[in-house]
Amino acid sequence: MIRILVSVAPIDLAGEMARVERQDVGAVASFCGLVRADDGVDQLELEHYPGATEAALDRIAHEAVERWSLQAATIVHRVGPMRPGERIVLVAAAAPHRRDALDACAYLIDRLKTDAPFWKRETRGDEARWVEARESDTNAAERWTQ
Amino acid sequence: MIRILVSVAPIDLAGEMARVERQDVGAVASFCGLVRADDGVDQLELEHYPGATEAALDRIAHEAVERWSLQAATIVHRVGPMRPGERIVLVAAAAPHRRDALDACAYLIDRLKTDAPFWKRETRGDEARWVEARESDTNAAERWTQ
Amino acid sequence: MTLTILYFAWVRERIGEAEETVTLPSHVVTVADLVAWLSARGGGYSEAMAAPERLRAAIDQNFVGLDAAIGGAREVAIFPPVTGG
Amino acid sequence: MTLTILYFAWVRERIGEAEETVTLPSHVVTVADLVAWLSARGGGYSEAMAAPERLRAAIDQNFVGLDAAIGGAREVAIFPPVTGG
Repeated sequence: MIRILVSVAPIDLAGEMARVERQDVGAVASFCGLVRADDGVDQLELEHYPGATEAALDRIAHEAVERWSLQAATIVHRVGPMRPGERIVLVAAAAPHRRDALDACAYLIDRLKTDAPFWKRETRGDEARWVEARESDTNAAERWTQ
Repeated sequence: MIRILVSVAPIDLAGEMARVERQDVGAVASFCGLVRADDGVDQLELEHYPGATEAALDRIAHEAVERWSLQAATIVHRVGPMRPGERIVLVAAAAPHRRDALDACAYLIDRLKTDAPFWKRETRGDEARWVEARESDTNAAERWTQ
Repeated sequence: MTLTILYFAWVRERIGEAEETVTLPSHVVTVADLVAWLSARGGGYSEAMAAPERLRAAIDQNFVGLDAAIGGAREVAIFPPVTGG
Repeated sequence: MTLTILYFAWVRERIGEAEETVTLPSHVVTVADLVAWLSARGGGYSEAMAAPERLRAAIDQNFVGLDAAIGGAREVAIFPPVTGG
């Protein structure tokens, strides 16, 4: 019921959603983060901490399952180089009722942003830079602990 | 950027998500409601008010677009008879940033539950019954007006 | 005045038809008046309209309260609380 | 005591390697001590460790504050604030 995947392969949205829907679910909420094509980025590269990343994602998914009444929690994160328009991350939560699915989905992505060891590097033309962490992400994650 | 579809055809999740992702989006949040297979229902039938239903969904989508910074808002609702495990509804919101997408997605489904003229009839064996409206749905919709 | 009335879900089932066209008597001003007038026909009508607090309505495809005036509307729909999604 | 140190993102780039194994001197007790000790090597190390408040760490794959004691850990990772998702 918990599925964690960190891979260089493109994210198979339809396949992942089909896995989640395969159970007796009433509600599936999902979130996809994509490489934005509108701010001049030619390539985004995702670095991660092998082992620790998967453990962190597994912990986040288990926290969601403990907190809400879920039938499935999925976190799929791509690593390596990717192009504008491609999917970086997919999280999904399935539940008998929609409020659990919606809240758990928001939790999964908010937590992932601050608690999982990934680092983004953007390339624009000849220039590469590491993306800075944003305070708004810390705030979004912290609202779940209040 | 706003897409409304009410149809007897099965909901094409992958196709709808591809439409939403086609734009310069950074975040897509979606919600799918399915016929639950775990409570003995053999068939669910959805009745709607042709014309008024599409107008109501269009109004809900426009409200979301006014309220959040969105690049796309999609509401696809199936009508007619359907089986356990099939999708009843798909809503999706695309935005540059995730908070807008997540909140708008929750808004679309909460509003749809109370503001769009659909009626569900469940069949279990020989017995058919009209599903009763739930007070929790009214409360969920009202939290957006506070 | 000629008015099309639409029925949905169990209101439709109890009445036995989805749509009809009526000529309203002058004392029928609001949707609640219409509900009372239809209910007085007896049979499936009174059964469908037995609990007006369980009914919802739209005038020309806009949701309204039962106290709304029908005015020059072309279409009134009467139905149970909605259960989509 | 032998310890594997992992570097990620711009910490890795500035140091010029992703991983090394070191024998810690006894005065290196916390991650902050380790950062100071590495920084004293100069060059890419001091560049990478110039602003300890911008660094995050994990001990044996668990996130910790820089004041955490390394104890008998096998692996310490030093990296910038995370930016996934």
